[in-house]
Amino acid sequence: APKAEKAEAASPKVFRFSYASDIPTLDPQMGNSMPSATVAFHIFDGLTRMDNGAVKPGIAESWTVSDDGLVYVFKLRDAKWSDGQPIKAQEFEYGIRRLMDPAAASPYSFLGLLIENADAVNSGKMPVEKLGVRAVDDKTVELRLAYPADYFLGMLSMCQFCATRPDLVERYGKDFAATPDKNVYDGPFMVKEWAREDRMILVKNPNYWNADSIALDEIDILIVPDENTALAMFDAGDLDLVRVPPAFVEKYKDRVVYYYDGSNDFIKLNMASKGPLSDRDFRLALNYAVDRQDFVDITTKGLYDANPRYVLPQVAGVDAAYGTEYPLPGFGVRADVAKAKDHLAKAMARLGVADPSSIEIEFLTSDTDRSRAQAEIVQDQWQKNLGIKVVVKQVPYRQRLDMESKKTFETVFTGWAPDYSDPMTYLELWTSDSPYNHGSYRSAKYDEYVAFARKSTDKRARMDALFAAEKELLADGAIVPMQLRRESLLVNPAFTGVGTYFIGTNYDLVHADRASK
Amino acid sequence: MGRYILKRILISLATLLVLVTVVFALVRLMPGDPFSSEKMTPQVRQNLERYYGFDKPVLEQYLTYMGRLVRGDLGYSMKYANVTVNEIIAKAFPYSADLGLRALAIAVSVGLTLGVVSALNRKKPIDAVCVVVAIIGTSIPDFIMGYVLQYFFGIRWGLLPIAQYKGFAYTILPSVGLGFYTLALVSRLMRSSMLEVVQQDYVKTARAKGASRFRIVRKHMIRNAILPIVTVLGPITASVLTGTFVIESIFAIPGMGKFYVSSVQSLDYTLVLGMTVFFGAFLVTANLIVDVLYGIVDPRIRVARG
Amino acid sequence: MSVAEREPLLSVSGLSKHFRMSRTEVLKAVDDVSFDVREGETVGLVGESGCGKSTTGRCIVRLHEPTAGAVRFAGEDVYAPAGSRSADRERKRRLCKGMQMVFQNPYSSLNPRMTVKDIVGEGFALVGRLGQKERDERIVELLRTVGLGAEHMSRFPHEFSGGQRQRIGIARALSVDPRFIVCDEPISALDVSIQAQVINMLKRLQAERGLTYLFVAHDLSVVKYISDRVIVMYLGTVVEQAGASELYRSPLHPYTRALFSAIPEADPRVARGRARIPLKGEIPSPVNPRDECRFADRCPIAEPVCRSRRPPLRDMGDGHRVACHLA
Amino acid sequence: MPEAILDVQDLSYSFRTYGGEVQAVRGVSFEVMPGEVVGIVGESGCGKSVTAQCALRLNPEPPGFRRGGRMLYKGEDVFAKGERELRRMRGAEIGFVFQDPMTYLNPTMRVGAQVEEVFAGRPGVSRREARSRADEMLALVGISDVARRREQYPHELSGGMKQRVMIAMALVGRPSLIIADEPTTSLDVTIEAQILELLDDLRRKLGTAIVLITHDLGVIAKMCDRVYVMYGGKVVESGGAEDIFYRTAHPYTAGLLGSVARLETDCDEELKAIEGTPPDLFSPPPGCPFAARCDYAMRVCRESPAPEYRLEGGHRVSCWLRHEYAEPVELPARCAPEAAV
Amino acid sequence: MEAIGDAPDRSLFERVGKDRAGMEAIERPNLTYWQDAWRRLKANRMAVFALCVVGLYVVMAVVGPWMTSYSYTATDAKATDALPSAAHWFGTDMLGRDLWSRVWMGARTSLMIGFVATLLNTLVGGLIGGVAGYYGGAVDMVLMRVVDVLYGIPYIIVAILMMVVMEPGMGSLIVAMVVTRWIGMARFVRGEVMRVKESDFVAAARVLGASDATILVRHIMPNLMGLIITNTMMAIPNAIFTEAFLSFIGLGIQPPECSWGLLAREGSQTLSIYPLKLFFPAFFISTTMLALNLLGDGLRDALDPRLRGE
Ligand SMILES: Nc1ncnc2c1ncn2[C@@H]1O[C@H](COP(=O)(O)OP(=O)(O)OP(=O)(O)O)[C@@H](O)[C@H]1O
Ligand SMILES: Nc1ncnc2c1ncn2[C@@H]1O[C@H](COP(=O)(O)OP(=O)(O)OP(=O)(O)O)[C@@H](O)[C@H]1O
Ligand SMILES: [Mg+2]
Ligand SMILES: [Mg+2]
Repeated sequence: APKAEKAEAASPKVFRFSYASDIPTLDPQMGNSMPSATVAFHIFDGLTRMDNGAVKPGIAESWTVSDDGLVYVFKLRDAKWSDGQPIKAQEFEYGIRRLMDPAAASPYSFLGLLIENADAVNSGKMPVEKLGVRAVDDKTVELRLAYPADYFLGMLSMCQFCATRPDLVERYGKDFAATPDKNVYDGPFMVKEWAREDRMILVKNPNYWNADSIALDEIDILIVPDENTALAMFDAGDLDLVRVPPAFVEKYKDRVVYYYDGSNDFIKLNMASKGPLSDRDFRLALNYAVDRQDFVDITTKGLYDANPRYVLPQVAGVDAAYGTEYPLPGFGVRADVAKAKDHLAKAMARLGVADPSSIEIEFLTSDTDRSRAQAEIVQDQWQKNLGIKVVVKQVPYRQRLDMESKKTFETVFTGWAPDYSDPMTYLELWTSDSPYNHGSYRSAKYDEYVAFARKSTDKRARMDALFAAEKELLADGAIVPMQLRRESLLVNPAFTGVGTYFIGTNYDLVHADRASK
Repeated sequence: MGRYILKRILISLATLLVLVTVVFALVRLMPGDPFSSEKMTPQVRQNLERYYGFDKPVLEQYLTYMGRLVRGDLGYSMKYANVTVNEIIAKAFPYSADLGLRALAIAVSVGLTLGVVSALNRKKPIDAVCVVVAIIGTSIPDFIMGYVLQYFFGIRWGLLPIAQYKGFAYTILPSVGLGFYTLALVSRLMRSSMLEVVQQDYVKTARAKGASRFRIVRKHMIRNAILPIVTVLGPITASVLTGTFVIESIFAIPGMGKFYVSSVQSLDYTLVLGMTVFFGAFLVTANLIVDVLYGIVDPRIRVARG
Repeated sequence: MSVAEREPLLSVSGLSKHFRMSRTEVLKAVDDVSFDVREGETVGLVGESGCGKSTTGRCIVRLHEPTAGAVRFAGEDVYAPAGSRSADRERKRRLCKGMQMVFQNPYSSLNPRMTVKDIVGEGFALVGRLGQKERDERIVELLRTVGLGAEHMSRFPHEFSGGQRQRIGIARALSVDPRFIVCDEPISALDVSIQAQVINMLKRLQAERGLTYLFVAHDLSVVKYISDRVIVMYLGTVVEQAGASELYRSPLHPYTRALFSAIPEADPRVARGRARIPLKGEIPSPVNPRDECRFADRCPIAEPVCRSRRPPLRDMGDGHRVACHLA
Repeated sequence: MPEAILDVQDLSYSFRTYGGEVQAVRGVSFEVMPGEVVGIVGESGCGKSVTAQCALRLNPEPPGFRRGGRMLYKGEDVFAKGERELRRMRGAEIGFVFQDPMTYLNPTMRVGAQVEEVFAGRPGVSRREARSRADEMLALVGISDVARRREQYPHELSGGMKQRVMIAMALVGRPSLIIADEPTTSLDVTIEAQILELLDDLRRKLGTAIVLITHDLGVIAKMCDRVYVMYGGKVVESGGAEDIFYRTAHPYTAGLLGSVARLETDCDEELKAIEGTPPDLFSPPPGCPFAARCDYAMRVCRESPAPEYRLEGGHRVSCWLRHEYAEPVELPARCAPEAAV
Repeated sequence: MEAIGDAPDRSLFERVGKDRAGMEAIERPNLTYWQDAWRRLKANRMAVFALCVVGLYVVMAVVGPWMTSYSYTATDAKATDALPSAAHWFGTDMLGRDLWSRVWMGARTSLMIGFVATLLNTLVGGLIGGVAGYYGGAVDMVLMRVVDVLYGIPYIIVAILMMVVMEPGMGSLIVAMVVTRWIGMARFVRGEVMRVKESDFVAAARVLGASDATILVRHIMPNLMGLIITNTMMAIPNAIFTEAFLSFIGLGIQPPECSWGLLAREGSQTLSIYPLKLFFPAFFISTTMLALNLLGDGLRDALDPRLRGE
């Protein structure tokens, strides 16, 4: 009936999904979590915008890159904030300076360290004005890098590099962006309501420069701490998208959509610790003694991918995905007990130990259900395959991080999420001077490969060097790679165009639409 | 009475002060800090510490905090950037209070009834039923209770909403889940208290006066039996009203319990302290109210205090 | 040497015990009480419930620290500060050996979780080290003294009747071989037929061991029967004090007189024939008493002077003292 | 002779407990005539209270139950009555004064309300009327300033005052019988005298019969027309007050009288204590309950219960010494015996 | 004079006088307090049943894990979330571990925590409460304020701190429980001590020259034993619950150990697909609580001095 159709068309298109805990902040420069980034992706527009892995123009209409890959000049289009004011180049300058300004204390400022003088500015040795960002005029932004980086254009889509209104930051001070009305938005959506630990409602931003391409009227983000509850709510029609806990994947296997969220879990080994971990053979023994396939089969019902190497294969290579261009069998997905025993024997000979059971290592992990299960499997496998003793130490998350950074652990189950689509985002962790190198991995060769890749403007040579670094890291058994997180989603079939990506945002609803019958 | 209450309030304030100090010290002793994250560099950490004033001596931080506290300002949360603890409590407490009051109402009304009924029918089948209900209530951890209620009433039979808190139907499962333990506790206490009262001499006097059974129960037994329950209701009320983590997580209710646990887990110093102050003040007030109530229910107490 | 001339075994002077009820209220349970007890005699202490009899007794055996006044036992000040810790301990030992107490309620004064043997034997620590066998012998001997037997040693208090329990309590008091016993209403909680057993026994023990008693009671007939001298208390104060027969023959204080006239006499003809001196009203509260004769409110013969100040205890000759303006 | 208002015939009453059956009352008979004061004496635990409470069925049932016998109130067996009839009787027909006003008054209820409660749920008595009758009665029992006192709680009253409230409560329904179970035991002598006088006074004014339970012979002597002496769940002797005191026929009564110290008792003479303790009602002795403690006990006393002998003037005694085979004994005389009359 | 009954035999009327043996005889058997309590407990069928259940669980906690050949830590990728079978009597968990052995290993932990934590609580709380109640005054005042403060300290802070100070595990859990929970017992004991210390038998002991320690230990404490034991019984479930709650927020027992609380928590995650995984631990938790509660009730009745002789 025509009447019903009309009603259908008139009813707003609302998409609902949930997070387990609240979005910590919507201040573009202060965000440092995936939920913050995801919401920011929808309410802010960077100079560029990522669209399913491809860099597309955002507020910048066009840009040029210098030949040495160090100077970027962006031309802004005539776009408006949600309050109707035009977006100006100075606001980008302000936002990026704010990211690096030590007084603003952005927890994610290290992202911008590739910008000229960023390090000195961030540590307070230089004034922010010296940062390599400049508003040439109202519509032109110039950025200078410390070293060339292909992935920089993609990074610029992240909210940390977004335009920020100085007048509002001044007016609201600490309260800037604390509530929906204390900030303005230049993305496809804007925040209408935000009840802490309860829900956030985003509505279409009529002032978005590309508003016509946006089909959804509203996005509801509900806070549902318990993933079972969320799943039940999806089944009851209260949610349109839900992550399926591994235990339930079997039940929904015909309907789920899989995607990699980019996270890569591995066991960090503290090579500076007193125990046998300083021994390369011992580390290799640990590597060969884990059965990665069993591990993912048990902990996630085979949902996650066993990962025999380090870098996520999906990140960009030169022309195709890195994994396709540079395949690597790594340690294999199955345990190789013979090899493991072999390495162990060598290590024991060097350590002067006769009985493997006299070797005891501590396995640190944090306090969630899943980390408990993971720890229990690894413990069981190591003990069974090597005959050594493994003591699991489960501590609160913050304590685990503390122990990692203070290097008071032996082995710890940890992971890394990429910040940009390049192997570097994983590999830069393990250089000798990296602040994240909690395992105290020292390899001159590795440092050299990475340093080369930083400088090089030759894409192929650069990528080769990164691959060599990855192989070097694995050959030294510096870490025990475990798995790649392949998540499974259930999406209400009434919606189309719901995207996912492994960097920067969980979900991409910019192109989502409800199919009308 | 006024004097007495004033004195109690002063003592309570002093107690709160000590409590805040102790908790202030304890949270600083916890390993890690509110800024740790997987991607934290030393430089960023330093910037953050300066931003939040953690580069100052601890004593100075303490005095600054106390200074603000006296003015009723609980400070900015760290986990929820840009939000004050006052705001968080103001938003979350109404949910917890609403849920808690419902739970308490169920627990107290049903619990008292069950207790009275079973005491009056001692050693009869109805007593056994009440006792079993009471014991089951105190025998099942709240998280099992919550999941089971949600599974059967929400998911399996679809009778009630699964989660969230936006209307009467939504409140039923969480308040039952939350109140069940208290219900069981109240009914047990009431039962034993009633059994005690049944043997009291004044009950015999009332019978000798020809009062009806109903009247004896209502006028003589319940009023005297309820005294010991009033005392335990203080702390129970405080903890039920300030939220319980488990039920709030299961039913996705944005109440205090969640903030309370997550503030500790994320080492959000100001939020932990703010929650502690709030909970402490609440507890103290609840106890004070209970004391006053006690005086109303039991005239003997009133005089003793002068 | 006559009894009167000897130095008193116990001397209570100006004893007061006040309990603070709140900031403004003081309960004067005992207020300026003085009396002597001579070796070998029995002094009866009578008065209405709550008049401070037990409190007086408890102050004497050091269960309450008095607010004011002194208690001297065998020439020694019970509450004077001791020189040192060891001196204090030594004095405590000496006093505990000298003075004992028998309690009013035989049900609450025996620890329900201890056997008779342990209860009676507890005081032996004061007497000095005893061997296991010797100890048991002493206990049996004590139990025999109070009319119980060795077979009762391993039993618990709840297995005994009230009278038997009271006898256990007496055996306990006797275990340290004291010279002086405060008997705080030892028979009030007992049945009539049992009361006589206990009284007879107390009398016999006194004769055998030369004990001295302060006998607290509210049954005037019993007090007269057992005491040499009687002290009458009213609301924390002593109103009259005299030899037993003298007091009963010619009571001087109006309260004593009313008290005697109210004794229920177990003889219908006497009981119905006797005219009671009517007392009005109820016993007033001992909280914040005014400085006047405490009996004035209920006194049938009160005059304005009675309300003006508290009457002192005056000696009317022959050791008969009375605190009444009008006597 | 008018009809007895309370007529108890061979009543036995027991309690079932963990340890077995407590035979609290074992064949008790007595009667109360209108307007008279009947005393029941005996040691603690001999069944006085249980017997009295049977009149209003106040014993907890279970565990209590009637073993045998009857209890007739105005000719009707109270054990045949339903709860409703009993309720109509309580307070209105029989008033009860309990021993300890401390525990028998509800601590959380104002005393005025407690007195008024007697009329609660009674047809034909409005609240107003109940109130004014309660006030009247409170004034009658000697409470001054009724308007203020009625609003107080029991703990704000003195012991004597509380006992007066108890008495007002028992009397306010104008019952024809008051059972006073040790009404003065917890009070002082001067207050006790006041209360006893009050009871006597009220009886005279209102014509109520009184059953006075006590173990104080002094109280009996002062108040009672007729006396029942109970021992071990049985009535061992009964009769007019003079019979009991001056023509004592049972060794227990004699012992009881002999053991109280009296003002004229000489200090040098020993009190004649009754040795031993009363029997345990879990397993009462088969014969006379007093046999174990009796100086004159014969073998028969230990084996079979003594029959009741009627002496002159309604004086009765249950004692084998009255049997023709028994060697006659002279019980120790109390005061001046027959000669004094 | 008229005889109503008639006695056939003159010899029965021989005068025998008092029966000295009979009149002071004590009819009831000589039972100590504990024997008497035990007798009364035995008469309470529910309590005996409860005692048997607790006893059975304790025994099973010791021998249960050895009754099957599967270790409670052995994972099996091919047998995850299995239903009960001849091989796995209670089925397996999500890691393919045998639930039977895990349930009884969990029983060890839960019962151990329950009993030890409560016992320590009783000791610490009893001692402190006892002293405060006995001396009263300033000691008492200070203690009660400490109690107020402790009551307000978030429990999980203490639990986390204990994990830092000590090795995380059962020890730190128990200590954390004791640190925060002794106050309940202390409060209770304090009240009771204040009541008992006023009794005459304490006064009597004082008059006999007993020292404070003797009075507290020999006279007061034994008289509170019944109440304390009952209270302790009722507190055991609380300790087990607390551990379960800590497991809920990830602060429970260290892997690969397990507890009933943890198993229930794991089971509750997959309630809708593998209900049995919740059922087993929940059943054992609940029946243990039930049994302890019944036992506590029974003990309260058995140890109540007012019910003596019944
Ligand atoms: N520990 C105490 N605290 C407060 N008041 C007390 C205390 N002990 C006794 N009193 C009060 O002191 C007064 C005298 O009490 P005491 O026990 O000496 O009286 P008594 O003459 O022995 O009475 P009774 O015959 O009832 O034993 C009473 O009013 C009593 O309430
Ligand atoms: N509810 C009951 N359950 C069990 N036994 C009871 C109960 N009530 C009374 N008895 C027992 O019945 C017997 C008689 O008790 P009763 O109260 O009649 O004695 P009494 O003569 O009134 O004594 P007292 O002078 O102490 O009041 C006692 O042995 C008592 O233990
Ligand atoms: Mg006294
Ligand atoms: Mg009685």
